[in-house]
Amino acid sequence: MKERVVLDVSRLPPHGMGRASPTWWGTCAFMLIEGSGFALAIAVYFYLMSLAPHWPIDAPAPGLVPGTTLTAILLASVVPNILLSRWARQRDLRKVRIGLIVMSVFGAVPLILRGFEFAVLNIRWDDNAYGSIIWTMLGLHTTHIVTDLIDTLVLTGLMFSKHADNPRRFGDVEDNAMYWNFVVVAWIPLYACIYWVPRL
Amino acid sequence: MPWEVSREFFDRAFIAVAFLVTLGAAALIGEAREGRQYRTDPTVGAALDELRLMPNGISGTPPEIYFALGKPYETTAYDLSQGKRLYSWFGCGACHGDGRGGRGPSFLDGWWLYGPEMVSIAASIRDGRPHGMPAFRDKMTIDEIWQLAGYVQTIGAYKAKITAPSRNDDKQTRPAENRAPAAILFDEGPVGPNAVQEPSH
Amino acid sequence: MKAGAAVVLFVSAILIAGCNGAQSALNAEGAAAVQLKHLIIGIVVVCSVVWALVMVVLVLALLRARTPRESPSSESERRMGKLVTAAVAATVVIIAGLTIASFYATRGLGMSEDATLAIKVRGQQWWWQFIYDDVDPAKSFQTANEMHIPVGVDIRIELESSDVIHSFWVPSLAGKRDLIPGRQNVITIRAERPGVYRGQCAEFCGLQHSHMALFVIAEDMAAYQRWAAAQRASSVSSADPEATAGKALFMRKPCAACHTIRGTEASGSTGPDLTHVGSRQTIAAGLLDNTRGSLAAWIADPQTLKPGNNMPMVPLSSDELRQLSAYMESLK
Amino acid sequence: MTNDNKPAQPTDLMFGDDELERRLAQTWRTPAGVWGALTTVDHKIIGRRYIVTAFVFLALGGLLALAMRLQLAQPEARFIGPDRYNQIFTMHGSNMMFLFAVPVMEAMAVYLVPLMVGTRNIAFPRLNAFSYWIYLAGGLLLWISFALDTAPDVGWFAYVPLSGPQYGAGKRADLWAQMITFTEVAALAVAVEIVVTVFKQRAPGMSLDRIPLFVWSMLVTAFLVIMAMPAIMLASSTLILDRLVGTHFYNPTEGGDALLWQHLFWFFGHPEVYIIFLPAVGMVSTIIATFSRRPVFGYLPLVMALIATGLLAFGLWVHHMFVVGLPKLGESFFTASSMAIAIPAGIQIFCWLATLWGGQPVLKTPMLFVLGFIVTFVIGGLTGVMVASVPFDTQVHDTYFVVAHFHYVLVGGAVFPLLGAIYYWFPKISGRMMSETLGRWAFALIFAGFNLTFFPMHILGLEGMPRRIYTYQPEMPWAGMNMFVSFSALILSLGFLVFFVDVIRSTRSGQIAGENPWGASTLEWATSSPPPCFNFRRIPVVGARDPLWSQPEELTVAGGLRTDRRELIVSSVVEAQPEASESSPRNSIWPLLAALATTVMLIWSIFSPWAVIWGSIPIGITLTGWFWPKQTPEDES
Repeated sequence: MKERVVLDVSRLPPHGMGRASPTWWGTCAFMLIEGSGFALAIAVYFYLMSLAPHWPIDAPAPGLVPGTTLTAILLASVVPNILLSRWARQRDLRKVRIGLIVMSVFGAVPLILRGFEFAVLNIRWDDNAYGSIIWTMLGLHTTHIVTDLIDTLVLTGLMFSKHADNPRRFGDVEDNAMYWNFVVVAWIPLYACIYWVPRL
Repeated sequence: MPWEVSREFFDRAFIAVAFLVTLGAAALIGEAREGRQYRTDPTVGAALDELRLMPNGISGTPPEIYFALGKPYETTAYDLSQGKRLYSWFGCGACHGDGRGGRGPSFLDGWWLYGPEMVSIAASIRDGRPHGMPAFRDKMTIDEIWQLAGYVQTIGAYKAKITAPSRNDDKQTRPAENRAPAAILFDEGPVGPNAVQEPSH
Repeated sequence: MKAGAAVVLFVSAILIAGCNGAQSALNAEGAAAVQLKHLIIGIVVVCSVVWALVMVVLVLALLRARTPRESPSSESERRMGKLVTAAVAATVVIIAGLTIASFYATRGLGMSEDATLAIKVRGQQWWWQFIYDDVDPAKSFQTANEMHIPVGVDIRIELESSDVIHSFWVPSLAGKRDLIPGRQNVITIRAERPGVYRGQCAEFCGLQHSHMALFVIAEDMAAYQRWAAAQRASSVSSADPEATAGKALFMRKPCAACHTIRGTEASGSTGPDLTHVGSRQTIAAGLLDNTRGSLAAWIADPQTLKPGNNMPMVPLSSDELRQLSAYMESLK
Repeated sequence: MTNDNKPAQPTDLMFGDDELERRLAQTWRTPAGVWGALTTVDHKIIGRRYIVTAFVFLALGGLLALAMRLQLAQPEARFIGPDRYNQIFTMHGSNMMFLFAVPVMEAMAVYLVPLMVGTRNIAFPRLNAFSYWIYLAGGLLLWISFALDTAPDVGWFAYVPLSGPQYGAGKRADLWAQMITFTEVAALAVAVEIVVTVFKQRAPGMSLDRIPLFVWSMLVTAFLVIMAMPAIMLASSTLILDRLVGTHFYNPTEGGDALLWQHLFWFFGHPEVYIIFLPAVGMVSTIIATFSRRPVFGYLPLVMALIATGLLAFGLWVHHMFVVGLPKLGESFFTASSMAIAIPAGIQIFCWLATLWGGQPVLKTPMLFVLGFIVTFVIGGLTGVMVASVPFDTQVHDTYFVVAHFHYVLVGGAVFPLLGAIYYWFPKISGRMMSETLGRWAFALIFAGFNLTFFPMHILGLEGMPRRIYTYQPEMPWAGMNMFVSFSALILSLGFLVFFVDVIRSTRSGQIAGENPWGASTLEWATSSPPPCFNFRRIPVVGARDPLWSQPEELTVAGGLRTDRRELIVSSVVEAQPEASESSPRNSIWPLLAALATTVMLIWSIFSPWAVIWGSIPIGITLTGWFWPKQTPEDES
């Protein structure tokens, strides 16, 4: 077919940032998928609760200390996370490197606390349905912390490598930061369900 | 581009990998495969009844037919799960509880009064044992006895067979057979009484 | 047009099917089933008309005369727009109508509170256990795969399952309802006319889902009372020597470990209660007619007749078979 | 942000057409040989693969159906025993839903959507490759298990407790559940790609109201996949947990519930139907417009109907549970919503009829299948209205009436349009036409065979024949009709045979198709058939809803994309204004390696929970390798 050039795109930036980047939209889509997953897990939790004569089933409510500490840390981590995202937008490599190291720590500490969380649930996954669902919720969220931690570590490595100074890397850092915010936000309702609903 | 240099190598590598993966999957599934025999031919049944025990009734050799069949009663998921149903249908729990014993000995403490071999267990069920183990000769058919024996042996196994039954839809009292309860409970020390061992004839 | 013919076939088939016998939603003999039949025919007719109209429009759209290369003019588009809107409006009206109709039908099928008789149905792989409980436990009895009910009164059916999900369905009497482990469902059935109504498990329940039939025998109150009285009684041991030998055999062999025969030491609970097995029309959940021959065949080799069911093949000589089946038959 | 050394780089403005094609081919090509085949990320190659694989599974599933018909032809037949029969109908259902219907629709999108929106490759091409390998692995898993006589035997919706730890002996149910995970991962990946491709990679000027209807339908479908599939993944994972590590989700005596499974399954299972049907709606709208020689009537209502269907799809899962004994009020609500879904369906049918009415219908094979679709799908829709009524459903639920109903919806509603779509797009995909003669034969046989096979099942159902029975007794009045159905099934399969013969024949010796053999209006017809690896020499600029009709003789295009790296235009979501000239990844082996690692982990985890930990390490490694920068021009910015 005969072609007529009516538009010159040669002056467009060679890489879309933020909402102009497909990766950003891809990350959102995956957060939507996992968000639905979390929502369904919570729905299952309340469904089982609605069937049970008393809740929690044959167990004291989980111990508050590790879970609450972890929640506090996760919330606190949002601050450096947002800063990191801003630095990435400004392409400030030095600050971004620092920020990534900080975020790696903020990713690793919750994992340690998570171990203690499982310890004070006061019930095993195979004791009854209540145990099964809270172990599953906690496990589900743990996998998200792990994946994002690994992502952060890889990015940190990248930022200290020769590939560092490239807008794409900074874009990846922004997306990773956005995903971490999702991990934190997703935790809040889970925390409420696991630790406070049994105390109602 | 580097890969073009050694295309044949990659081609061979690919074929090999694809082959191995498929094979691996087949092997894994084959492992889990369970032949299902619903009907035991009368002659086979008769042959299965030929237990040869040591004079003291402890251990012995199963009939050849048992090996000819490929030891189904201790390997196939279907027979093991049937065994589990028989365990509750014939009230074994009344004395042996969930396997940890009660009036009767435990299957989970690593201590087999008459040895852990299928043939001894089958003999115990079929002919009964001193100190209150009744004979089920007239209550079950021989293939049922083998199925039950296979299951009983599985409860006490320290390494779970992948064909071992999962939990039942009732109260959870101990981990199910596919999680090697014996191994888990062993750490908690033996449970239930160990009757004195003595020859049955 | 093939499907057009098919619809005619469909509607006519419904009217024909109405006449033929066992286990059909269109052979309604129960209060609920009759209502449902009317609803079904009503909806089917409405839908067939809708379908026919759509087909007419389709054919016209294809065949209508066209001025060659007439281009879609704006006013013809507007006319079509109006028509489409009208059609959608019509759809909404029809849908609303059908919804309301089915609401009323559901209301009509409500639980009746004043049921004369309550029967507990337990689904088992792969047979039906019917428990007629009575305040006086001595008067309680149970039967298998065959339920007798008095005609013209509401019967409360309590549905429970002891293994997997089954579904209780006697189309001639009422719609189906599931039996779910850990739950109890209740439906009310009411037979308007005496008769034998066949039902079948309607939820896939494993190997022998296909052979899990039941029979509801509706008879007038007097006959029902007689039947119930007979069922309450313990088993009668007949004088026939063969049957007597069979009885001894039954107690000696594995049979007694799974089956109960009230009045004997046989008290197993895994298999159906056989106290009055001789009085039933079929055996093995509707698999075979209850004759001495089929009893012998069933006992001789249940795994060939109904592969995977829970009754083992007990090795028996032909004499023993004859005696056992004689005994079974004698348990009227 | 402007880039000053930009003019230094070669762009498509610098070359004549031939030189440009040579350079683009150099940049975008997939090398020959197995290595090329394993590393390609070309959406056309992967889409073609996906389609072919899905049709292979269709053929296999069809053979299973014939086996069942053979067994059911006579009462108490002994051709297949209950154990094998249960495996066969479970395989048939799972295979058709998870390995054929959903993948084939997404596969058509993988091939067509990038062409229809005028871009050079799908978004996240490597994820696309990964998705195919995972899907293939899941299919192999299921069929190998069937070959080994250890296939799932619990029905395609695997109700607990039958599929649960106590009654589902062996690994059969676990294999089913894990096959689900495979196919859902694949489906979710494609859904994400489609959403992003449609949102961000549309040709300049293709604003939301100019998107082709097929693309719209796939967009809605992709969102349905994203919202619905997590439910089934949660369900199958909890089932495996119950069976493997003794959780109690479905154990009533420990606070679990058997109905929880049904809620989770159908919360996915009902949208599933629309995940299969909506793409068909898009196909019909496309084909009917082309062969009526006019734009489809009521573009906006059709788009609205798509979206409305998508939303309603989540409000009616309970109509699969009308006989489990739920509160009356709930049942009434779900009756209403299930009935309401008929309204958008009605809008679609009426708009298509209007298009035919106002157009110049040309009865080529694709159009025949569309007409067949209208005839059968309306029946399926109306029987759907019937089963949406609770009281009606209590008589027909789990009977052959329902079997007939969903085959009318799925085969009549989705497979007919799909076959039409194959006849329609085959010239684009292969560069050759399919035979009109064989096409008409295939249509006649399939249409007749289908209706003769499935229509009588309505009556069988009303006469009380339950589904999923491996045999029935001679005294039941079903034998004659079953025999008739079994014979009709032969006609139907003969029709499919003709279709497959036609496809194979035409790929070799079909007559050469030009760029646009049907005189269609959408962008995929603006490039050669089959399209080059770079899809379009220059990215089209769209000024109308039917670009090739509004300006038939010349194509307005955008210039200035680089030729030395894989580059495409990223545009804004609503107006499709160019935002960036983004790069698109090169071929890579990592997706295959990642898929293999994932496969090992998923299969291993049927046998041991520790697989989830140890098996994840290789996955992590392969993913790192996947995303680690390779210093190619694609990495520049």
